[in-house]
Amino acid sequence: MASAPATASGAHEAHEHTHYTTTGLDNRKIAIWAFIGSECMLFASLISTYLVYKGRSLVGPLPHEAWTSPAGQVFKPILNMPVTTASTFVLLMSSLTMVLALAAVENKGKPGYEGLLGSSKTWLLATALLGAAFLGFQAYEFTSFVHEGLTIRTNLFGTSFFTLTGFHGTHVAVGVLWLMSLLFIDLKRGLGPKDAIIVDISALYWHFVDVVWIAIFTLVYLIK
Amino acid sequence: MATTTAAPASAPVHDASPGQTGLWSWVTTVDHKRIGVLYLYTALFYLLVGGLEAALIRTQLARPNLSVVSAETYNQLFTMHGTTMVFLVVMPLSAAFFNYLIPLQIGARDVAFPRLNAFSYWVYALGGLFITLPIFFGVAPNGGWFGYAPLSGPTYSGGFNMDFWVLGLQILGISSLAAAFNFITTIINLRAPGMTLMRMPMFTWMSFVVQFLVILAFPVITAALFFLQFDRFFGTNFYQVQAGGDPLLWQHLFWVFGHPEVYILILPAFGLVSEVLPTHSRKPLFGYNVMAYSGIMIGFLGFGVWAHHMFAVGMGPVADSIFSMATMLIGLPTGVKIFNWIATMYGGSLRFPTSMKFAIGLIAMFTIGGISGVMHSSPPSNMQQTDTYFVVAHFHYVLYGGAMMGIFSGIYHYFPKITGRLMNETLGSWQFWLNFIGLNLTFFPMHFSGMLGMPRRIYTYDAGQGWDLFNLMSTAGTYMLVVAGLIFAFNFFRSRKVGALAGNDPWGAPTLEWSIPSPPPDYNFAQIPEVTSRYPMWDLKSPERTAGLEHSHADAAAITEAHAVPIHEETERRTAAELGIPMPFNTIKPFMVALGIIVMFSGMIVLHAGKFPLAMAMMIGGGAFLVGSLYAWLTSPLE
Amino acid sequence: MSSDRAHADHAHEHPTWKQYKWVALWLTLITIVEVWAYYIPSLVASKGFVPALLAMSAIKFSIVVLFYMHLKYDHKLFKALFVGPLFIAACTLVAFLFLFGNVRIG
Amino acid sequence: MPKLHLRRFPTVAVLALVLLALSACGGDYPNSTFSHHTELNDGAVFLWDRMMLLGTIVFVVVEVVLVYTIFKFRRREGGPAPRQIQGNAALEITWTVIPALILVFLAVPTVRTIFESQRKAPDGAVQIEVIGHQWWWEFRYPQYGIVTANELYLPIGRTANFSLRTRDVLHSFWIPQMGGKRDLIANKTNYLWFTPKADLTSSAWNGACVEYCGSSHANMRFRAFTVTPAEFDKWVAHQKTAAAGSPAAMPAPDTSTKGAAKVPVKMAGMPGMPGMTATATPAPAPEAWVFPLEKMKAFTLPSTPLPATRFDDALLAAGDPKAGREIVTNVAKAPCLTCHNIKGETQYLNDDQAKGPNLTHFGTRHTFAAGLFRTDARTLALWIKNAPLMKPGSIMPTFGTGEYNALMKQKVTAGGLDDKQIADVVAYLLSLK
Ligand code: HEA
Ligand code: HEA
Ligand code: HEC
Ligand code: CUA
Ligand SMILES: [Cu+2]
Repeated sequence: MASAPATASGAHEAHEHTHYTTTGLDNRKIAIWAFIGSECMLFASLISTYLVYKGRSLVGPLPHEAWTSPAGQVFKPILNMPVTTASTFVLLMSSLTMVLALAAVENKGKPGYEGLLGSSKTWLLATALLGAAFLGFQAYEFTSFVHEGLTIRTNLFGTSFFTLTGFHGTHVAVGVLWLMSLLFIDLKRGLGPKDAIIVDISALYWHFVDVVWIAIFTLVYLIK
Repeated sequence: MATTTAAPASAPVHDASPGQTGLWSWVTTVDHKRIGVLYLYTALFYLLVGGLEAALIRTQLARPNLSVVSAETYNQLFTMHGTTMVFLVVMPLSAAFFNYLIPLQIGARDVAFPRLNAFSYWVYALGGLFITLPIFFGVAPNGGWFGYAPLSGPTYSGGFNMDFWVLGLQILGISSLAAAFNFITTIINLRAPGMTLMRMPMFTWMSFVVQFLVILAFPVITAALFFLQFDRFFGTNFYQVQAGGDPLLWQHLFWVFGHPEVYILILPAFGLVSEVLPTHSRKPLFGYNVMAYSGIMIGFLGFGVWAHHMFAVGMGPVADSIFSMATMLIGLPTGVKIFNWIATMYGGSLRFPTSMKFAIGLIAMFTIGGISGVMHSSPPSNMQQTDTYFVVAHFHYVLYGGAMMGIFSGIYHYFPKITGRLMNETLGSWQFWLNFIGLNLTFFPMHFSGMLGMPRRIYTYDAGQGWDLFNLMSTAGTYMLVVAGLIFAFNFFRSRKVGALAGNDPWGAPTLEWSIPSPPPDYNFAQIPEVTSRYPMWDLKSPERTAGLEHSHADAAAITEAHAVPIHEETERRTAAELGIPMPFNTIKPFMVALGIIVMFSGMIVLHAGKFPLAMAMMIGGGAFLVGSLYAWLTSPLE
Repeated sequence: MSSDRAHADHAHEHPTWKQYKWVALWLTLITIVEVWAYYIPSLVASKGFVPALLAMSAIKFSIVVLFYMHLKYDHKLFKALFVGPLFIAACTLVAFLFLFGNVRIG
Repeated sequence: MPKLHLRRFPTVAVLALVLLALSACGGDYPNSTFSHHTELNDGAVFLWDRMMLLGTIVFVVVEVVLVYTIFKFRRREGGPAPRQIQGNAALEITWTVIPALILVFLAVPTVRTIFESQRKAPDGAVQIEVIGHQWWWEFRYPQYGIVTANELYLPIGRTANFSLRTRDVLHSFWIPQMGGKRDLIANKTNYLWFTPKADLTSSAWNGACVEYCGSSHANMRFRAFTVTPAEFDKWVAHQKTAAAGSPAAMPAPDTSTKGAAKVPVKMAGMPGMPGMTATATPAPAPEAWVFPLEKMKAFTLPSTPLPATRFDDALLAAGDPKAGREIVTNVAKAPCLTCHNIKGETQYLNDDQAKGPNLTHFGTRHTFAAGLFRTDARTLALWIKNAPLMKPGSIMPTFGTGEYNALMKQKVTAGGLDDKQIADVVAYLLSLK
């Protein structure tokens, strides 16, 4: 018992043979929820900062307004709604594929989950790809902003905008890596109901990152 | 590195874990008790450092216009004194108790994530060095322990000093956060059958609240520090006034963290004395439920009062009033605690070993600090107090008279559990009285110097300002505290070798940790005890005391699943292998991950020094090392 | 706590594909409405614009949390672990907006 | 188990506290916050008294019950087993409600005082702009066009309305005896007002910076003079004028009896250099009025130790203000005017750009370098020679040839001033009456 073989199964603290727990819940799931609670405060700080500095930049470019520099250079409002709407949609859909991945793992082999619905590999891959697509949109957004004259140093808007969305993007990137490692395990040995927990916690993380984006999209992009 | 060399010496007198000796075993340990001991030694070492810094501060201030140290050195001293005491002494001392006690108190074999636990410690230990070592090269942080912008920013602190502070606090934050997730999970999920929340020992309760304060407060300072770090390293504008940045943003973010932080410092001490007082009064804790709820209340209210540190910044009358009243409210749950402790003793059969003296000392001294806290909370009056020695008096009464007294109480109380031997009571008594008198002599006069106009954070002051006598008294008191500290150190190390043997339960205490041998075997409980009331050990040894309590059994399924047995004293010492208890493997990986983090952060400093290739090498190398070690960690079996 | 055990173990029924579909649909619809409103100047200028946007994003937020993160069906402990911090975070954010004069009373 | 020492506990504590309280009442406390010199202070002291009363009650109750318990319930051989009490709801409610009531008695006057002290300043106030610099104070009286430093004049009986700003990091403005304290915050203007009460006599007070602001935070002090309205007017009238010896001051009619262009003027009242004489261009009317040095109590006169550097007194005595002016006002010779303004001399900077204190009437200020030193020739000479040596971190450069410049980390060679030149500069600065 003491030397159960390594299972190379991702984020594994507690181990295969289940220990007694008070609530019957998995330790890792409690930890991830506590972590998500903690992340609420992190993003609240970042979002507060962005909002506090809204409208306080001394120079442009600005998110929703055009701006003319003293030298006469004209800057368009910088936010690109069509692109961001697309990336928002992508991220929302990635949440859908994520729940499907979890359902597929949980119900592997059960009736109704034989075909595409039961293919955890497909859904994990889809989620990771959608996440990557979101990052692609963000990379595009960032570079075009830089070309239009907005860097992280330009003004308070640039500083707080890039930091907020950058932190979110970093979370997405970590999530993509996490999903890929799950996919890797799935390809190697297949994920089944007993692995549901490791997919579940990554899903919780993933959805949380999505939820944060829902807030950012409204507070940063939609409200002028 | 005094920590790692000192650490092995603390190996329990009769080691219960065969083969667990030598430096390597300490670097690779994942046993919560050994990690607790590591925390204890490291933090005591830093207490010595912080205390010496304080002694230098006080020496410089003994008389007007002295020049024992230069202005620049003084500024580094008080910054490092505050930072050290808060982040490297009191929090880790609390962590030492969290580690050592929580699993024992709730009847668990270890924490939920033992390796993560080792990781927390190593990040702390290495991060502590990161932030402390610069003082030997005269480049220690010098912006004050709350590093107000823009002084802490690139424009006004160009050198490395504040880099060490910003990065050092980030590192320490990682440690605290990781530990907090671990303990939250542990307390929720690893309680023995029958140990309901409302049966948890009060120390565990207070620790539970503290972990929530940590996970909610630390992200805020993490964000604030990232901003400062970006300003310093990447030229962003968060606190850059020339770009329109608002220095108050830093202040608000810092104190949203900073105020809960002070409860992070005090609640564990409250928990410790809540264990000591009933034990030595032979009476249960008075108003247990209210004690638990008031802890939650303090923690919750603690998030709504931060701006009382900013009454002088001109927030306007509405904000001033709201924060003022919210602050006053905190006096209520805290008062309940004070009164309930006294009521616990009232009608008891009191015995006064050193731990009890310190616990009573906490009640007496914290009250003074609490009252001056309430005095701060009235803005028009606070205008005369803020940034003067009156505030310094307040927070040392709550921190030294509260947190440190509580921790000393805990050390005397739990020393026998940790080492198997009792500390010497005569020396303890000396330490207590010197501490008690010294503390009042040091900090009481500060009320006067403050109200008589002495600002804080000044390295010198002019003669004839009416402060000379008070400062001299404070300095004299500090020397008493130094002597008390030395007595403590002597007692501590001596008792480890020659102290009287303690046995399982030297004090007649009520909670689970006293049912197992001292020091406990690595598996803690050979058999998980089933808990049927709040005071299991009294159930066993003096049932008349718990007769009035509600007793009930855990459900059968839980008992079977946990292989739990009725509460009993364990005296036999066998190895985990003999008992067939799976133990986590020792591993170096958490240490390696911590090391990777430190190397990465050091790379930032090198970057600031302009050595770009080296910096990149360190950051990429450290990062790769971190990721590799983490991968190895996650893919290797726990036990 | 022990009484929660039985229920916690495996009993929680997760939402199903049908619900997942609906949630996704709603998320899409609300997003479309939000972006549409963004392009109508008269709506943007109206008093109700900001509150409406906030309400809509709150709905999106909630349905993801309740269904996709299956908080609705999960152990109540998780609700507490999430809602408590979220509450404090939200209060802090609002307090900041007042303190920095982004929002004024009256 | 050792003997119990608890008997000492109350005695020692009480004794210590009483002794302290006594010592605090006896002495002379020039920066006490318990004065009643302004309405602002009345409010604070009222609240303080209230808190002191309530706090003392709470303190005494807690400590008395605690000490009683400790003595009463000590374990005795063969004593009865304690009764096992788990709690008592009525009691616990009581000791929540009573403190709550106590807090009401504190909260109500608190809120009232907050709103009172933060309302708009009454009309007719003297407007004073306070601008914090690392590590000195700039004071401006916009109504009178005065810019000065480190010494503040406040008319008795008239509200002083301060607007507070900073040029660099945060500082905090505080005159303990006048009450209140307000931070100086970048990108924000703060306000504070109070009225020195009419019963005050003309007197001097200490003020300080109370927000940590870097190396010389401890050295960022200032003086405040409360003066009668008549004295204030005289002071204002004089401070408005251009600097002595400046082209702007020149055309003024010569009112001296001898009719000569230059007369030796006794440098009255300059401590440290009794009887030193200097030539100065006769200042135009009005007559200078400054707070008399004799009236400054000891606690307002700095006794900051000076560096060991020696300076030749004879040289100082021979200092020539005219030669000094040549040096100071000629940026080719010394860069003084690239940081300092002297009204009437060529101006290189507007007031908002000047990095150093305005020196127009420097000679009328009793202290300099933010209240760190008394204005006397020897100290001033050392200052010009090597200011950062006397005030850690000071931005005022090192000028003495051969002196070690801590900022540049090298000795001053080119562009430095020799002792003779410094003596002239000092004579000039002191002549700026
Ligand atoms: C252990 C740490 C700790 C604790 C527990 C507290 C507790 C409290 N603190 Fe303190 N505080 C600090 C650590 C702590 N503080 C530090 C470090 C600083 C300075 C930071 C810096 O600037 O460097 C500070 C500064 C500080 C300030 C800002 C001062 C300033 O800079 O101007 C204020 C203002 O309101 C304040 C208030 C309070 C209050 C109201 C409490 C309350 O929680 C106290 C409650 C307790 C009691 C009131 C006593 C017991 C109660 C009774 C016996 C009941 C009856 C009582 C009444 C009816 C009043 N504190
Ligand atoms: C928990 C926190 C804590 C503790 C315990 C202390 C303890 C002490 N503090 Fe500290 N202090 C702070 C937190 C703390 N302080 C903070 C946050 C600040 C603000 C900093 C800032 O403004 O930025 C501050 C500032 C501060 C100042 C103001 C400086 C200034 O404004 O210019 C002064 C001045 O007297 C002071 C003095 C002391 C003294 C004399 C002690 C004494 O009580 C110390 C006594 C301890 C010892 C002498 C050590 C004894 C040794 C041992 C016990 C060894 C044991 C070792 C082994 C077994 C290995 N402190
Ligand atoms: C780089 C800018 C700079 C230059 C050049 C400079 N000073 Fe200064 N000076 C300062 C600053 C800043 C202070 C305030 C220092 C302090 O109190 O910390 C100061 C203070 C003084 C004071 C004291 C004023 C007071 O009221 O406290 C005098 C006198 C003085 N300077 C004279 C001179 C003379 C004479 C020269 C030229 C030889 C000179 N300064 C050149 C910046 C400068
Ligand atoms: Cu200016 Cu302190
Ligand atoms: Cu606080």
